[in-house]
Amino acid sequence: MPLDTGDTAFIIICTALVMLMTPGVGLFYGGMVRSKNVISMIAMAFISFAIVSIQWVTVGYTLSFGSDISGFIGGLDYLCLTGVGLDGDGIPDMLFMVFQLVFAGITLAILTSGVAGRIKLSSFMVFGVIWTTIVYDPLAHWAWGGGWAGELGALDFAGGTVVHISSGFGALALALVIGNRSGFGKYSMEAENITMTLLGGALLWFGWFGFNAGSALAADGLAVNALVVTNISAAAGALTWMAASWIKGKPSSLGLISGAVAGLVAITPASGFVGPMSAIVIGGFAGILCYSALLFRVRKGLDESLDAWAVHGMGGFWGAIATGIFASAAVGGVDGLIYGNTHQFLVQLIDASAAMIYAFVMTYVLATVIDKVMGLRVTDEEEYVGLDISQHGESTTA
Amino acid sequence: MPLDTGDTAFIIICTALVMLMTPGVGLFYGGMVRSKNVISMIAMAFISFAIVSIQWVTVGYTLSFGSDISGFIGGLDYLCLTGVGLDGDGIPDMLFMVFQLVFAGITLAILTSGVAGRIKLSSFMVFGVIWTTIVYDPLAHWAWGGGWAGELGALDFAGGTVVHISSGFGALALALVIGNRSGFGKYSMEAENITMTLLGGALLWFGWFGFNAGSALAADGLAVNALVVTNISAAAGALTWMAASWIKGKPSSLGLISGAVAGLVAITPASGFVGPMSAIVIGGFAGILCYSALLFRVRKGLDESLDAWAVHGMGGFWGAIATGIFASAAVGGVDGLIYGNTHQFLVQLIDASAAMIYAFVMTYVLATVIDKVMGLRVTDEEEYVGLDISQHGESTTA
Amino acid sequence: MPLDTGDTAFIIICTALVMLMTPGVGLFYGGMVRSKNVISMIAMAFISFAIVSIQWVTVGYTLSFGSDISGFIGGLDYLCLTGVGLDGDGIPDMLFMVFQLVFAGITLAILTSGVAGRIKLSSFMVFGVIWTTIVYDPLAHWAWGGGWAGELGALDFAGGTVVHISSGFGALALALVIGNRSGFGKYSMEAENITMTLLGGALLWFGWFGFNAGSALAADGLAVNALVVTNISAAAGALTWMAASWIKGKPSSLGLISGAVAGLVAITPASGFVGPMSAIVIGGFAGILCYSALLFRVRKGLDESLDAWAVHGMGGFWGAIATGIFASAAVGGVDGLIYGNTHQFLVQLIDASAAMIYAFVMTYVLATVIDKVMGLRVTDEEEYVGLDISQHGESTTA
Amino acid sequence: MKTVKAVIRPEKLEDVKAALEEKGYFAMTVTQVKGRGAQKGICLQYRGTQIKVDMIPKTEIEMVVGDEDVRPIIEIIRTSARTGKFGDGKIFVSPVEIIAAIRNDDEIVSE
Amino acid sequence: MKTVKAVIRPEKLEDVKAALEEKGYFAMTVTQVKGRGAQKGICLQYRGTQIKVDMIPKTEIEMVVGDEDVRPIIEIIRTSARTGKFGDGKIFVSPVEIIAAIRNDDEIVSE
Amino acid sequence: MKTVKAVIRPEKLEDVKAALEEKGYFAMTVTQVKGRGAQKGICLQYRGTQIKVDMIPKTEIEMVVGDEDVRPIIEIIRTSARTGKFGDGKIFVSPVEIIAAIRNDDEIVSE
Ligand SMILES: Nc1ncnc2c1ncn2[C@@H]1O[C@H](COP(=O)(O)OP(=O)(O)O)[C@@H](O)[C@H]1O
Ligand SMILES: Nc1ncnc2c1ncn2[C@@H]1O[C@H](COP(=O)(O)OP(=O)(O)O)[C@@H](O)[C@H]1O
Ligand SMILES: Nc1ncnc2c1ncn2[C@@H]1O[C@H](COP(=O)(O)OP(=O)(O)O)[C@@H](O)[C@H]1O
Repeated sequence: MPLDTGDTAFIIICTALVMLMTPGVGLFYGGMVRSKNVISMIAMAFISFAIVSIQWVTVGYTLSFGSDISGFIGGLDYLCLTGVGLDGDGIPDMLFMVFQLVFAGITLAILTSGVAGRIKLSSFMVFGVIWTTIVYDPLAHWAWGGGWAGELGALDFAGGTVVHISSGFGALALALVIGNRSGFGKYSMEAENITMTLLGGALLWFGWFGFNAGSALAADGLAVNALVVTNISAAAGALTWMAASWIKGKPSSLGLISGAVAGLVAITPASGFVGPMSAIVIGGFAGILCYSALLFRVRKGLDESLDAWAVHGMGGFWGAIATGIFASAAVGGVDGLIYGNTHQFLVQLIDASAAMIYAFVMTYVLATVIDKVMGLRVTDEEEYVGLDISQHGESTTA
Repeated sequence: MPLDTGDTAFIIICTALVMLMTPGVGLFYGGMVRSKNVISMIAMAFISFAIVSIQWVTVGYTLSFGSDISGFIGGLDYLCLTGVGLDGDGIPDMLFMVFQLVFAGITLAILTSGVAGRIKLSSFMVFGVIWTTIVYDPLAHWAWGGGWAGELGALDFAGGTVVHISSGFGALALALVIGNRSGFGKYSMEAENITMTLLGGALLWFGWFGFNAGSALAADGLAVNALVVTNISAAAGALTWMAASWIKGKPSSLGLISGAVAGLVAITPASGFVGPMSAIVIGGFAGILCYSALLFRVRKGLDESLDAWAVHGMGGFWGAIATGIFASAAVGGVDGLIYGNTHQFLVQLIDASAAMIYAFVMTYVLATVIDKVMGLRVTDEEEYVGLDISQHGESTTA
Repeated sequence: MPLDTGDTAFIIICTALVMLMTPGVGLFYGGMVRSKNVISMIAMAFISFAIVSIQWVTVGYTLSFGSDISGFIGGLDYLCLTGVGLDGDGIPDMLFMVFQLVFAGITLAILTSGVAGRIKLSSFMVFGVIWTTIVYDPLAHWAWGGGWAGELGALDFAGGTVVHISSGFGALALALVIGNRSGFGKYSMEAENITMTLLGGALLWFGWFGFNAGSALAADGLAVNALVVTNISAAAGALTWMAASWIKGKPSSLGLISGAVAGLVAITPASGFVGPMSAIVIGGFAGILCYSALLFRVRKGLDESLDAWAVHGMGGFWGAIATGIFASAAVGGVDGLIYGNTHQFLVQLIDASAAMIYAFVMTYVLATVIDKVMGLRVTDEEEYVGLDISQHGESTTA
Repeated sequence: MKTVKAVIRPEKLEDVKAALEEKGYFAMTVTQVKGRGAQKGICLQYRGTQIKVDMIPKTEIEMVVGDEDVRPIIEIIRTSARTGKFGDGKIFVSPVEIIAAIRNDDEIVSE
Repeated sequence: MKTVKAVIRPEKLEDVKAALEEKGYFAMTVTQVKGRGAQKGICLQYRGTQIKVDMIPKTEIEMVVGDEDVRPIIEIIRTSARTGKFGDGKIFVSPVEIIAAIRNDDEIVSE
Repeated sequence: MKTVKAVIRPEKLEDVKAALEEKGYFAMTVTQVKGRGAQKGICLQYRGTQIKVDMIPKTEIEMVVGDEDVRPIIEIIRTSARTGKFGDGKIFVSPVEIIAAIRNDDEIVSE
């Protein structure tokens, strides 16, 4: 198949949409911290994207998509993009490369949830480069690069395991290593700029269309299916989280937007495999599940500050399982549990669990090592004045 | 005609662009209320989008585009999207469905102008579901789904009547039923976050390219025409509103951006039918007309708070008429009044008037019923502390 | 070649992306001024876009792309878009027109850097119309409309000279004519809304994909190359500027985002001619060069307030030269200095210098004339209360 | 000299300013604050339970004036800021000993 | 009457409010401020050089109360706002001569 | 003890802080306010009509100090905040009776 201008146009624009999600994460997170850390959150999103951009074009892409080594990692065939051409099947190989780049970039940004308001910038940068190399790249290889999970038949349309389980459980591990923010649980750390979070959420919802529909790698019916179920799941998640929080008190806008993100996360692996009505169930349940996970996390006194674990980790896990439940051969060629395919359900369970354990353990070890070597956390004084001033020398209200 | 990747790519991305307009409306409106209601305005935009998303994929689409019943409404053929496929002519049927979904979503968001700072959230949600079902869906059917207006030959390229007249006059009716904000006219209720409104306006202008150009449903010359005239009309509206307000005092940035929106609204029904130079006239006049409508509204002491009526209602009405005046067979195959086609002009007038009356009356009745049944308005105390705290339990400055 | 739906879809969406960059510049700049001038900065971006939109469809396009007159300017063949059709080769001629329009719009917005917080709105509008006509239009003609620079073989893929050198050196000239802000150098004029600048930067990065990739005018391998190198250069610029500022103090987020913009500017002319690894060098060096230019500007006590000169002017100049150095026939058909083509290097030098001198001198003269005729600068009192109140009658904190 | 500090409803600021201006009182400093009075804020009925919203946004006006201006100013503020409902605010008067200009060396020192 | 003004850590506001409320002290006005104490702010070690961060965000509470309430309020604030580290803040007490309601004509004038 | 409250131009804050610091005066609380002086704000000529911009953003500095420090502080602020143009601001001095630390039980009570 020669290049197709429609497909190429589509994936270029989807790449742009997904790129915008990274600052979207920054704004989403930035609005939920105290104002002394808002610049830090947004800057970490940009920094994540910048360092992963360089990592990816040098070593990341080849480790993920180079020729398979033992089902675990890619070879160095594409080191520094050698051999990645401007032609290809349908879309240029180089376009596939950059579309994958923006996924790697946002994953690291999501992870900053676990260290909000207390990580040393320099340590974060070192951590980020290594994490992407030893956690993200293998996971991408497993699922999409010819690794064991893909071979096993695990389905992950747009990154439920690769992006969301990895960053969600990674954030959990990070939070455990770095410890709670000082004063956590003792005094209020409420969101100080909710409208910024809503704006970030809007950019996420928008960009997610590129994330999921673009994962079809062509402007075809499958992409359209992904688009439609993505939107439905987001809407359903927003409404159920809102409803659940309404029962307990007021329907906050933060609940609404968090529910939308939960729905978006959950549909991500499933979006090329399930139909619209299943999406209502997947997203609707995600809203309730992730909200419960959040409440559980708070009850446990664990400061995984911006709930990447509850939303991306648990939402991604549910999405992987849900793909095994609701997949319909009519959409993506594979049936799930409700059509009697228990095998697929088990494969999904294995894949999601493996990703979860790998991401959690590796992140925990890496964070611990970096903490020992260069210190992961700022000093008390620096934390007290906030990372904006202590790490960037800047402040929001001059 | 089989699927075309270029067209499919185009409409997927246009769908994303239009989706972004809904939070765009939220930000646009949110910046114009006092800061105690800003979360409420943005949240209502998201909620509009979420509930319409679910309404549309279950009943809305089929009521609008199911097989025609008496020219008034669609049948239930597509209930829960049964029979809406991933293939189609040029673009998948399912893509047409979701492109129409985002239009329905934003329409309800525009309507919140009339109830800013005083509506009960629960009542709004009930209202929203019913309004979309009994007002929006029939109007969409009339114009695009095989209903009487389309049969009559009424031209509405991208939703002048369906989206703008309906939401503008709907907002007027809502405002009349719910009543003015307490203290309206007595003390200042100035925009408290103009930069947020400007950002929202930017997203609207951006998304409107998808709204109008996408309405060609193909990436062709017609789409390009729509793109070009849309931009011209926005620019012209911005400049004339600004000029008009300059004569009366200072050229405010709110006037500038409102004028741009007025121009965008007015060109919406015309964008597939008129050429670039007509767009200067259409947009330029819209700026002045909508500004005058706003001044009239203020003089009448009517608190249609964020001027959906003045901008979308009057701008949409003008746009429908203007389509009948400036349409050129060279662009969209139909001539208008300036080319001697009085018939088309009259058809436009009938169509716009019917939409206006239908939207106004139905909204008025529906709002009144809901007011009787569950109460439309919050208590005085709730209004005084603001909807952010009273409806969402949140506040912008922690 | 008939119309191609993929290419057409692509350029329509790229046009939308570039459009969004103009308010992006407004937000980027708006966050860096004191809060009394923030509305003014954003409004000037919108106004730039609005007046250029009208200028372009009437005279600008034809002056740039009408049949060549002496290599200097285009003829009036396309006055008011006569003869610009909805068909064309690959993409409709009309689409090429509007894609060029959004470039002209943003260029004027960039220029407002030099007059931040002190220009009279009316004078700016007069200046803007004339500047676009006598500076931008000729430059666009030289490079892309059949003018001498294109004939000479100068390479400017997406507007390094036309957009960035012109606006950067134009801003310098403007700043010299209008003079420093009162109190400049004496008291702090720090950025008062850094998060807004970061948001603006995010929109710029996003839109720049459309700017550079779209300049291929087709959804092909060349567009993909532009996309990839654009992102790499932005990332490299962000990291080097940040590193350089880290050595001198703290790694500010403003440095990070300015570095990204520097990288984006520098790759602009080169993006269709160089490969990914060259992009690391081009962007990386741009970060350091533009940061040094900024420090130099500050040391000289020159209030080119928001560093259009340092970032766009110097970055654009470097990009033009770098194109002559790193161009690779494998990418865009032309070799540069590192492949032994000294000629191309010299051509680039001549072209960039000519654009620089033309833009600087013409802007200087024009600004001086307007200053004499109607006054360029507001009064001291107006400057003191800020342009938001004095020019727009508005304020950010009601 | 005295400083008259009034905590009022934000939406009444324009009225109060206008009323003061009319009687020739221009100089003032205004701050955005939040507050609660003895009524402990506002109670919203919510699903049976009451939700108390304390810390309502208020506007604080401070005017340093001669002793003889205190009474008239209090009356003007009362008239222009009153709605008669809880939350209208309070006026506090305290002593001031020196008023010094910055622009020049003008100074008033009380007795 | 006195005005008791306390500059505290922003994160302690909820605790202080709750503690005051418990003892029946509701009325207060709260302002967001920045400040530095005699310790000249916080010193961050940075690449060998010390960077001084002065102007730390603080919250100011102002309560106008009867003379007899001053001591108990000081104690409550001290207990609820203290961390024992630099930056805990200060309490200032000054005289107030008139408290006038706006809602009605209630007024208390000191001696 | 006294509280010295100065309303200055926001752009002069850094200068004033530096000047005070040099003489050993560190402790202060700073608030963003808006204000107008006896000049009724700034008049902008606009299409024949005059537009009055009152409520110009200002910065308020508050320092509680011993009686003997009042004069020197007034002079330092005057020197460092003066531009000689309208809008430079004012300094107000009022009595303070108690200064109590929160971090520990230190307290100064005036006579
Ligand atoms: N004793 C006080 N000390 C400080 N501030 C007070 C006091 N009493 C009232 N205020 C301020 O005045 C505002 C209005 O008070 P009041 O009219 O008593 O209102 P409410 O209806 O909330 O009781 C409060 O929000 C608070 O900011
Ligand atoms: N003498 C003073 N005058 C005005 N404000 C003061 C004074 N002393 C302390 N403050 C305020 O109290 C806050 C905390 O002061 P303190 O506990 O002394 O803190 P620090 O550790 O910064 O010295 C300061 O930030 C300042 O706002
Ligand atoms: N009598 C006063 N009471 C309260 N605040 C005052 C008084 N006089 C001046 N101010 C404050 O000081 C600021 C500057 O005052 P001034 O130098 O008189 O300025 P202007 O040029 O506006 O008259 C005012 O904006 C106001 O905040």
